[in-house]
Amino acid sequence: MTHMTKGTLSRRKLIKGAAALTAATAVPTGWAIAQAKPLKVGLMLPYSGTFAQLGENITHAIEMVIAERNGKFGGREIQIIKLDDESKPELGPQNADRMVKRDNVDVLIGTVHSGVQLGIHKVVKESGTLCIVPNAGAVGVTRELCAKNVFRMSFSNWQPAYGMGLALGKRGVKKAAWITWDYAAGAESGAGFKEGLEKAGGQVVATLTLKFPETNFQPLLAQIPGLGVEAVGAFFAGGGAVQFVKEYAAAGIKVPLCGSGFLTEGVLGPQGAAAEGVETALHYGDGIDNLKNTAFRAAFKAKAGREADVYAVQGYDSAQLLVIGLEAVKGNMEDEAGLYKAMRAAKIDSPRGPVSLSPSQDVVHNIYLRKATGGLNKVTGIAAEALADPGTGCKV
Amino acid sequence: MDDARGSALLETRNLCRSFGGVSATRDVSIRLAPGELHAVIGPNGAGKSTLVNLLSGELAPSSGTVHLAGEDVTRLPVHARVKHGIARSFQRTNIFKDMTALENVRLAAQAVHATPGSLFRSAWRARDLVSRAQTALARAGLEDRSAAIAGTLSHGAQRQLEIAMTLATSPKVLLLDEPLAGMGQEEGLRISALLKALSKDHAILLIEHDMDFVFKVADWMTVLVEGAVLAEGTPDAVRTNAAVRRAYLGAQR
Amino acid sequence: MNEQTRLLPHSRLGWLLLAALLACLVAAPHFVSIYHTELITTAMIAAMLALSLQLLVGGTGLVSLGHGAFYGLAAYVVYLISPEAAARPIWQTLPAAMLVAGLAALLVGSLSLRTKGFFFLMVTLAFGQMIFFVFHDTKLGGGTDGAYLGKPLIQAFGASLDLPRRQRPLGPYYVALIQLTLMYVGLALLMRSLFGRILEGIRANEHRMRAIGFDTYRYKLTTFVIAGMLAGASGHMWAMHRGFVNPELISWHKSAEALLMILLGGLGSLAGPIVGALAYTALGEFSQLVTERKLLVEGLVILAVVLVLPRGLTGLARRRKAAELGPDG
Amino acid sequence: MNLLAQLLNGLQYGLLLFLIASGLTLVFGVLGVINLAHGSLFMVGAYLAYVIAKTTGALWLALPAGLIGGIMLGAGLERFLFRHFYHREHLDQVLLTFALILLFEEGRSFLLGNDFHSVPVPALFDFSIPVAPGFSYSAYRFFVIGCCLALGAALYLWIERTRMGAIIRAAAEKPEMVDVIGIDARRVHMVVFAIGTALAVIAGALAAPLYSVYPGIGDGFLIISFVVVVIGGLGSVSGAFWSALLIGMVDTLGKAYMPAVAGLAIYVLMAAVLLVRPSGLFGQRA
Repeated sequence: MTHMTKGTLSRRKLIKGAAALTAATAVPTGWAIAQAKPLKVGLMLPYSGTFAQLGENITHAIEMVIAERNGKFGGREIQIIKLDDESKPELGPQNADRMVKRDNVDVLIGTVHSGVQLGIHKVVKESGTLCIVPNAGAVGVTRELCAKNVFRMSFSNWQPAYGMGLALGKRGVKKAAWITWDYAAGAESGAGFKEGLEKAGGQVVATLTLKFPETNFQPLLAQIPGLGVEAVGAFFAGGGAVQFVKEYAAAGIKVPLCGSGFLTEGVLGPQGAAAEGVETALHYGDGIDNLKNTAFRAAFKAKAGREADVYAVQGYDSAQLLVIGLEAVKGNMEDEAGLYKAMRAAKIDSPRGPVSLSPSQDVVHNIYLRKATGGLNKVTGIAAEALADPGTGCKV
Repeated sequence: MDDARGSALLETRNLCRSFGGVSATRDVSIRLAPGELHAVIGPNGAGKSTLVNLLSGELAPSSGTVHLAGEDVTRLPVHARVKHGIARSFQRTNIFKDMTALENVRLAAQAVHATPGSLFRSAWRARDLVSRAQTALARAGLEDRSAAIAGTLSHGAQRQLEIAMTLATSPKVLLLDEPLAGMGQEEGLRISALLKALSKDHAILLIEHDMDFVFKVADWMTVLVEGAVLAEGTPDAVRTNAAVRRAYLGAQR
Repeated sequence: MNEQTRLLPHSRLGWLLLAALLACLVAAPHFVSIYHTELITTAMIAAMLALSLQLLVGGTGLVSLGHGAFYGLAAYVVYLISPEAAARPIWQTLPAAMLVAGLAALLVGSLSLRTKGFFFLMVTLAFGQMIFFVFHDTKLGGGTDGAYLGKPLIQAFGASLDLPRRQRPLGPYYVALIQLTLMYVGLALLMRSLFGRILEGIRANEHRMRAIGFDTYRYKLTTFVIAGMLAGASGHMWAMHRGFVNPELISWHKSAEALLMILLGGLGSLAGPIVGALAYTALGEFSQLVTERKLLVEGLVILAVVLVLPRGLTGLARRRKAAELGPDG
Repeated sequence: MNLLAQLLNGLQYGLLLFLIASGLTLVFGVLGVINLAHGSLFMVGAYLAYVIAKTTGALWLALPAGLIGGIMLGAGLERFLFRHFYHREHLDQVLLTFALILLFEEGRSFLLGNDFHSVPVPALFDFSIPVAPGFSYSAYRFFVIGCCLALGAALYLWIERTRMGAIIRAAAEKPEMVDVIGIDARRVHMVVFAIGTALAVIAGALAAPLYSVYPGIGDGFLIISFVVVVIGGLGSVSGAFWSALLIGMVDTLGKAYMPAVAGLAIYVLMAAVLLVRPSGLFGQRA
């Protein structure tokens, strides 16, 4: 649904008034009219359902960037239009249509859910609307389906798991198992884990899966002792991750558990002691010691009233990327070539460390190795530096 | 005795049916000759309706067989038996209440007489079926009520409609389950006249509680008690049968 | 007056209203925005799904909760047979989608029609979910995330509808409108035929139909397959229109939604599902604008319809007419 | 080697399914209504356990609360909604209960939000018992097995040994019976619906620590319960018991040993049963 926070609404009224004033005093050229109009930034994110908090954190971070720049990117007023995509893939294309065709947004920032992302992708590829992905990790978006107007500032599912596999291999692990939900994100992570481990001389000897989003892990866990592996890698997220980590501990399995960072991201509280010592890899973590991160976390807490997380960072960087593009073309969205060129070349000083873009317009960043200790995902090192998704099959 | 009645059109051999552990039909062997009006009587719970259901195919027997004109139809489902010429009416009026009387009967005619190729023709153009239906309605004495909605007909007329529906399928055998149920005197007379007329060209198996009526119209009678055949014969023979008097008639009167 | 077909308008006024609806739909794209044009296309596709289900529910008295599966399956067929980054002509995709949906309906129907009542509901639901899981849990169609078609252009005999970008939504719009109209006319003719009379008989009293000699199972199965194929045509159009497939298209909620459209529009007419689908889409769009709690609105509307308006919107019109004409109208 | 663990999993899963399916089959059989919102009742139980564990820290309270709350919820639903739908068409029942699903989900979202929550295992059972080399089985799962068996036994005694049980058995076999018993009918209806609801709610409460609580948790269980009822036969509680165990085993062993086809296994099983016995393995009538 389209709803605005009170702040944006009043700002919008002001802008309207300003535009009317301009129109009354002079007869502007077409370009000037476009400049006078605010730039519509559509936020198509989950504001209800399981992923609501992710959507809210991303939104807070984007609003932070807008506030930092006094409401203007490249000289253009920014007008935010929000739409709750409910994380319902079947509504994805229609909701994206609402943004692009009904509300005529200039930029679409969205979304969290990979299935919904595909729907957005379909619509923006046809309309040519600039789209920045603040979370969804579906690899296709920057691989075979990539488009010149679609950029991703979050991660690809492949990246964190690749980092984890690589780190295990370097440590000398020869045989590992992979366990996940049987859906695209699980499979894409699994591919990353396998590649990373194989690169360092190890091998994935078994892949165990269960239906998404089922939580009946017992039939899978019971198989692990018989596999003879030195490590178990996993990809689960949210409540599934809570349940899995707890059951893994309860089953008394001796093989160490590790995984893509989402296994312990934002869920360490409910996982409690069961998560202690679980190693994961992700592009963010607790204790990244740089000035940018410290400032960001403080500002986020002041605005949102809670600690920043990886999703907030992704939202923050998405908006930063938009700033870079718009400043390069001075707010003129018509200059597509200039806009995309500047965005592709962007070097961002992110709370997560240095960030740039790959040729397939996917984010390039460090993948950190973390260990769950006392309720925090403590960064213990870098699993893969400046890691880019292979971007297989992308021809931008 | 069988020879005297000619060859059987409908015949059961050692028909049995039980529900759970309870036998509702025990070893029933009856014969129904062409042109015969054969009444089955018995006290409540004697298994009369079960027998009709076994004959029409609504129930499958536990053992035993049903033959129609020498052919074993035991395994045939209800609708296939209709096509072989067994039609039935129901004890509790069972019609399409929201349709016209004509449409009720036309549907019955359609079941047996429509060719598969005509299925997708407009129903209003199927003149042959309509005229068959009108004939059956007329035979049952309802020719002037054909446009009435069936549910609005009087009880008696609805019973007549039941019979018209069975007639429209051009049956050889009619199984009539208490056609007089709930009827007034006058309506009853109409139906009994109709049955007599029908028995000229159909074999009729009749279940009826009204003893005066049964003894008046039946050519042959079978007495069921507790699912088994107690006696059979002409009405006169049955009337004088001591076992029947003891078990049934005596108890009734 | 004698032989009225139950699901069709009973008066000249009814037919006139239908014609007016058609005229509105023909003219609509010239008066509304691109966005709303596409929205109406979506509504018409939903109307096709509801209409195909009406053949079972209103026509034959079979309440299926697995009907959405044939719709979604057909959409997936379009995805699976479309080569990457190219379009297949509609005279290939449409029959293929309908054929596969029909075969699935044959399989599901032949088993589930062995049961009645609640069992039929549960079995159709379970088989529908089975088809859902096939696409949800395997890589066949992109798994849980779904997949999208490279180029879902409506194309026939080498000539594709190559409209300028602004007018591109008009292609699917009119193709959907034509299909919807054809489906209505086809079903109207079907209900008027001898076959339709059998369905009406089964709906009214299946037991009696068997007793007068109809092999009702065969007719129900035929109807189930026809309805499945028509649902397939609807799903095909969805794929063409949105160019995107997702397992949610198959889930039983889709069937429940279609049932709701039927109930909303009116159980007793073929036009009901169409009116219901348009109303339901409008309701969704409206509740999206006014509240975050869309499910609440939906749930309350369903409750209201079930409790207060059991004959639906078209039933409302009919009731008024009956009141004007007196008890015999 | 791991077979024992897998059999335990199958048993525990099957017994939980039985609690849900037995309520469904009773309500179908005796009241003649289809309740799609039965899964939502399970969800209510799961969230009830979550709330109780969170506020009081004493999860065991969820059992008596589930029983009492379930009975009250069921009686209320019967009295104010379902009672008016016994003689309505299936379509109306389907949509009424579908609307209930939406309202339950919205209510849950309104009261408790949409997050996934894990529910801690009660401290008393928070230990594991080794059942295979390198693999332990949570004591709580044994507790769940015990609870389900106890409830099943109570249900069995109620249906087999009491007067109302006799009425219920008769009604499930011959629905006309319900009208014949007259004055008692209303009470029987309400009691059956309340018990069915309570069983689903308790099942949800028991399941919460095992599966966590999340939006739509009831949906998956609802569909599987349908399969259980279809295979078990309408209105047959003992049928539901054996069929639930069968499904639990087939599903669990399938997942463990043939993961590629496990998702379809129970549906294939259902298709096979329908082919051979359309009225279910233990059913009286179609």
